[in-house]
Amino acid sequence: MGELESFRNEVRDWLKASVPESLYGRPLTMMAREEPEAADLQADRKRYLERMVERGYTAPTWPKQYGGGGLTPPQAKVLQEELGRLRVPPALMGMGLTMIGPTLLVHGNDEQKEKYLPKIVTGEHRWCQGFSEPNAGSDLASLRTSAKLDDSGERYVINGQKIWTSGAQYSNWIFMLVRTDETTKHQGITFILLPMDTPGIEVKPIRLISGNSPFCEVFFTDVVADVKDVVGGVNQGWTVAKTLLNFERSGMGGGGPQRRPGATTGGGLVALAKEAVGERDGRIADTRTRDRLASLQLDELAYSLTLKRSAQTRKAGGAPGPEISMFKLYQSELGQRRDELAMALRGTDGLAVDENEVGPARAWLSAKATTIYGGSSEIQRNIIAKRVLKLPIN
Amino acid sequence: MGELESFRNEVRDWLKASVPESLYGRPLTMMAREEPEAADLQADRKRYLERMVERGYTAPTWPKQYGGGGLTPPQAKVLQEELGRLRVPPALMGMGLTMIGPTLLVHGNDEQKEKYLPKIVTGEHRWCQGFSEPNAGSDLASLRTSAKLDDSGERYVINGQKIWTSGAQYSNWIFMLVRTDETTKHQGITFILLPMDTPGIEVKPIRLISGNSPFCEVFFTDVVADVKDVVGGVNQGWTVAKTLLNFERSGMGGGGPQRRPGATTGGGLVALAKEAVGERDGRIADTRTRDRLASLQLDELAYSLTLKRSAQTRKAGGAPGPEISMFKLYQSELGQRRDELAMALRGTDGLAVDENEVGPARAWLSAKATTIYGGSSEIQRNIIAKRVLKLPIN
Amino acid sequence: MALTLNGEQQLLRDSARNFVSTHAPVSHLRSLRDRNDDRGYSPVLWEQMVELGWAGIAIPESYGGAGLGLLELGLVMEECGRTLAPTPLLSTVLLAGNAVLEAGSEAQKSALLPAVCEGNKVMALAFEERSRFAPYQVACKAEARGTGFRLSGRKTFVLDGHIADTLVVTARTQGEVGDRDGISLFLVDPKQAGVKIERTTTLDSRNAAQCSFEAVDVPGDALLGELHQGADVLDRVLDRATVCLSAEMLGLVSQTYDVTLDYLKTRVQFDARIGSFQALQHRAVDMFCELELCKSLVLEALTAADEGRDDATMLASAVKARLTDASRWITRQAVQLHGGIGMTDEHDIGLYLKRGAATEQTLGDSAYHLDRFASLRGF
Amino acid sequence: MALTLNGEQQLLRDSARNFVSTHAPVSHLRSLRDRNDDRGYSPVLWEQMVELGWAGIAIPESYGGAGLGLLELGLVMEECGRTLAPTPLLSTVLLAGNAVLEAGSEAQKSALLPAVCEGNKVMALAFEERSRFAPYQVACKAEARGTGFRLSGRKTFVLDGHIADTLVVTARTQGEVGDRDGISLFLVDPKQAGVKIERTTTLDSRNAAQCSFEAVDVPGDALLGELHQGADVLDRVLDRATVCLSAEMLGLVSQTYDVTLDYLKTRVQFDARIGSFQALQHRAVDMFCELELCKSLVLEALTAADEGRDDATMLASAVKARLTDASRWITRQAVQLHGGIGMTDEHDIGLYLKRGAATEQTLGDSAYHLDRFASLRGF
Repeated sequence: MGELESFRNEVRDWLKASVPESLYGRPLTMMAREEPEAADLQADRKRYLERMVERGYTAPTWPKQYGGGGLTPPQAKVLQEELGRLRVPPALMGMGLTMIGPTLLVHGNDEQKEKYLPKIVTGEHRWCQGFSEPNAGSDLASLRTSAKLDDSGERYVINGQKIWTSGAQYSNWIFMLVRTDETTKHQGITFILLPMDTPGIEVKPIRLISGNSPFCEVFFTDVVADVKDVVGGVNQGWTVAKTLLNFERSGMGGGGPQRRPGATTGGGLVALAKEAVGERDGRIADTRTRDRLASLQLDELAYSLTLKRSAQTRKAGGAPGPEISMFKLYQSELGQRRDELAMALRGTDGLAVDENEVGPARAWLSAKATTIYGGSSEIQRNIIAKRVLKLPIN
Repeated sequence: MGELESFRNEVRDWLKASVPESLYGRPLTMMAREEPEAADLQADRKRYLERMVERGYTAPTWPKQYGGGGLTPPQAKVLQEELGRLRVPPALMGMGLTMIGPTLLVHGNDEQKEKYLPKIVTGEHRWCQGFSEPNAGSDLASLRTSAKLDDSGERYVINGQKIWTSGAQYSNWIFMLVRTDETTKHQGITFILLPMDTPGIEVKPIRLISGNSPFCEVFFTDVVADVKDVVGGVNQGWTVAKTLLNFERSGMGGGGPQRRPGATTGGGLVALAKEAVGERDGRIADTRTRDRLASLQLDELAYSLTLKRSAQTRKAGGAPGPEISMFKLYQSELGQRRDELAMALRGTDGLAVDENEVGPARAWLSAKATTIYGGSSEIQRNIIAKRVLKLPIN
Repeated sequence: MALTLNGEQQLLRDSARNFVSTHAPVSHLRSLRDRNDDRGYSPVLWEQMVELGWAGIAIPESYGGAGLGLLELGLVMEECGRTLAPTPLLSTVLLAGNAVLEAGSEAQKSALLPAVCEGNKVMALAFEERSRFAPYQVACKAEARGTGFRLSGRKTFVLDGHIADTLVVTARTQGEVGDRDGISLFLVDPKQAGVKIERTTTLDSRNAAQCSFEAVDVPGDALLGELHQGADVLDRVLDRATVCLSAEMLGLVSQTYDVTLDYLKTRVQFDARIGSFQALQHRAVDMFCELELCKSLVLEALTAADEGRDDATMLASAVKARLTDASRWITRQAVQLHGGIGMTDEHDIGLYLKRGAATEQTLGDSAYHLDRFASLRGF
Repeated sequence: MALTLNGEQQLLRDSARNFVSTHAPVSHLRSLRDRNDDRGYSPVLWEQMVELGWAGIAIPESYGGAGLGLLELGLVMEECGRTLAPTPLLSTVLLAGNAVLEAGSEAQKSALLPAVCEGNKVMALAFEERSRFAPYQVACKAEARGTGFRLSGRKTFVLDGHIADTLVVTARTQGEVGDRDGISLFLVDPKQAGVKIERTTTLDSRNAAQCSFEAVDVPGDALLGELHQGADVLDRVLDRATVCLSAEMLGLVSQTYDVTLDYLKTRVQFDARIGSFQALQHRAVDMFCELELCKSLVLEALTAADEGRDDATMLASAVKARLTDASRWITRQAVQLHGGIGMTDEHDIGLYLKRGAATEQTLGDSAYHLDRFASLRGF
């Protein structure tokens, strides 16, 4: 038996012993509407998290010294597969694990890694992202929220406004970009961390067209931050941000088709189509619908093979490069096509909305954001044109 | 009876008496390959032309003093309809009637109008267009062919090269754009006329991917032109050219679906589709093909209605405005779609080529030029963005 | 076959535009939505529209209307589309009202149409039973019973059904589900025993009801038009309603485009107005061209319907297929081009997206109409 | 299920690329065309390719081949696609040769395959009778006659048919036109009485023949594989040929893209390289992404065929549908982006457009394969 196989057996046994059975087959609840859960289920979730944390399995590939699992990428994949087999939700999710943690591993100093990573792993710190501003969307580097060093030279005073801060209302820490030099654009940006309970921070949820409010505006009035919490050096924030954005896009595009509440999955579409237009000889009765679905499935197949090929080609351990833009672009547009098709197949039934549930109409509306946030499709195309195709700049 | 109706009767009688019956139902031969015609048919064509010229009907709306018919636009339409009823080809075609003539009526001085228009009307002058150059295609105004005034101040000496000169090998006059000021771009261009037999002009046909050679390169070496043949003033050529280009585009987009040799017409496509994929209950058996054809026909319907609406809305007598770009754009792309569909429906049969005939494959290849010449689709979109939508310039 | 408006028509359109932009701007729809308004439109505003003559534009003068054409009604619908102004024009006038006008006896017409013109009656046409438009798929039955009929069955997506004073219901009196023959139309009082109406809210903040009929007895004179021949009426009514709905969609899509073009001209990113970026310019141009084509088709389809031309049905399907595709493309593009702000409920563009999505499905989607267009063109 | 090449495969690809770019660049095709070459490929060059082992790459060592996989042959095809190098690989190896390998008796295989590997034999598969790919639509008949068969019928689009030394012909021995059952394969000598072969030139300057068989008597051992069961062979052969043709198309489309990207980086208009215009940049990006997807599908389909996986057939249709659409889009875009110069015969891009168009129709267009893909996925 190979090493990996014995690791698999070990993990399998451990999971069986450690994951409360009540969590088997539980769907994700992140991003879905908050609904009260039974107290015993909550307790089981907590127990599950504690056990995963003990073994470093909430951040399986991070070094053990920061509370990670110290697993190799193939081992981490085994862990993920075994969790998938039990159909249990991840014990912990969020931007700490997927974005700021990996970025600190690249750009953080030892002190920062020691201070922050272990608290991400346990879920104590819940992070949100302060990047976009009302006039700095696609053109992120035009951001204006200012950080001025006070007389002591040890503190920044921050003033300004952020927008599209995902989950700000549930977070206790924020990583953000601030302007520390007004005389230059990209070279005047600094990446800094601070607690959300710092005086002067005000959070206001934004209601979206879907009716949900996953994003917030965050206002900063004379907010004081510690210079020790600058990551990657003063005026070096753009470099740090680019690393982080690639981790973000890789999360958006790298994970294969994502489950969104209310969205119709691939197999569900076939059933929906057969129901909507009928069957003939076991096939969708109408060529038009069949073609639309086939062309979507073909795209999904080609996309997932390309993800796989890219993973095999990419050098192990490296941060994702600009080609990740292609995945972000493709995955978001595929998802929207799937939702459009699902809406079309549901006909007038799909138009009904119910205040209390996340139906297909809401899922369709929510998905419209996927080609905008994390760098719009237009921005991704610009990035690929410039950095991958090396096309000239005007 | 209205005036127009009595005019119609008069025209109908006159045409019946004047058009040789041998020409009834004759297709266009312009643009098709030259094949020798019987001598008596040639004589009939000549007779027909002479009679049309006598009444000014080769240029129906031009003033009588220049050999035109002096007709109002509604009368000209009646003439066209009556010619259409007999299915006789136009007595005369070409850039003289459609492009340089109308342009001279706007920008020419009296002397020029008197000298050139009557010879266009009779067909004595056959014009070609010297606009594009190898490095001035979409960016026409970057042209380099130079015209320098000689010491007498009465002659220009022209040096340079033109390309994509349609029918240069059959023309005896050329209207062209030359650079008379190197220090500025659009303001340094002059519009000038000269005979093709002027010493120093060399014509070289260009073989296209379709195998045809409708275009030429034209080389100019110390070619002498008369300053009197400048149209619209020295360094004013860009203004004149814009007028002319709109007449050109209006010819490309304004005339409804154009017949091209070898191309499959609308009705032909339905028959082709029924043959290719079979019929069921009198309909094209396959929904996919039906949809493609229906969507093409719907576009053609919407396009022709829009042409009609535009004609009704446009003020009488005015030169066409930038909205004509839309028609050029749409017509060329529609035509290509039709050809692509025809190719697809013909399957492997459509791939065969025969040296001696203009089959569908050649027609398909020829049509690829329509979205390039006369300002590519990209240029038309730029024009609409700027002049119609008034979008900002970078 | 003019594709331009005459002076009176221009005047009507300008006055409609003026009225809706003053009295029924998008904020009007928004306030109805936010207070969960049960009717889905404002009776006060509707009264004013009725005073302007909108309810009776295309109804003959003998029944209290203005006796004008569908073109005029279409112009009003287009303007309502521009501000998403909710009215019962589609349900009451174009669907149920036209069914009465097309098929009704003198008595039925006299009883109902003047009330429609005066804005005193809301009507609804209950004809759909499936989630995809299929007007002959009628399983709802009407059995002769004495001098009257007994109705049983279910209807779905009945626009304004929950507030209708009178329903026009399609029911099968003969043949099988799917047959064109054997459908009949009945006038039904929704307050009658056995009628159950359940409102659903649609994502465009309008209403469509689920109706069920359990052994509902109606008198013989509730029959609207000839027995078994209801499909003829239905076809004419649906064609006309489809063309006017397309006119509304034209208004919606035009406004979406205008707002987006304006945003492209003002929003600054990368130190430039984003409308100077060529990729966005070309997209805007393609939308502009598409809208020009849509305008021509809407005018032609309205005119053909008014002139009773042979190609009116073909044009009805052509225009609905086209506007549906245009709406799908342009409203989605508009949200994308607005970026983050377009995703917020605060911005109007999302309301256009939602109303667009609803109209795309209403009275047949583009696949249905493109297929019908092909069929009417002989392939 | 690796989607990357191992060292040997990379070496093979590099050597193929090197060979075709040196010995069979586009100018080679051009010169064959301009002198109306009857064979459509250069025997001298083919001999060199044979020496490199290309003819026998995927043929077992026991018949003189290298015993490698379809992946290796696909890599060679891809490189040939890059320079439009004409070879009889498709006709002789992938179609007719594979039919012999799949279905032949030991005697048939020993008689034919070594000659194929040595480049001494051109073969062609005569199986199409319609202008649209439909391999079961076989009307051509073979009637038992004594110990042999008598063939009558017509075939179309027989690639390299006019120069084939041996034809593999599908004929109906049972059932009706369109039936999958009842098709048999026969080896036919084209010089035999009753066989008429007429060359047609295709727009990509290659050849496809019309063949007719008038009472052609063949002996019993001309039967290739089992009687009536030819469709099984045909399916496997066509799937494998389709995947390799798709690999060739990938080479063609990749080169088209490379040339176009290069043009965008060098052509100056409006005082800027045209590749700096955003609308063209975004189009180039979309082409780049599409090609990445195509590459993955080609590798996967070749691998699946080599591994004899269950999804190999589904992937064959997936890859042909995809490459056909990619070719249609990218070659058309390439001509458009080249502007006037792209319309001239002097520029190579037109040759890519033409070869693209031919491959799009060969072995089934995207409509055919998309439908088959759906069917194999259970809808």
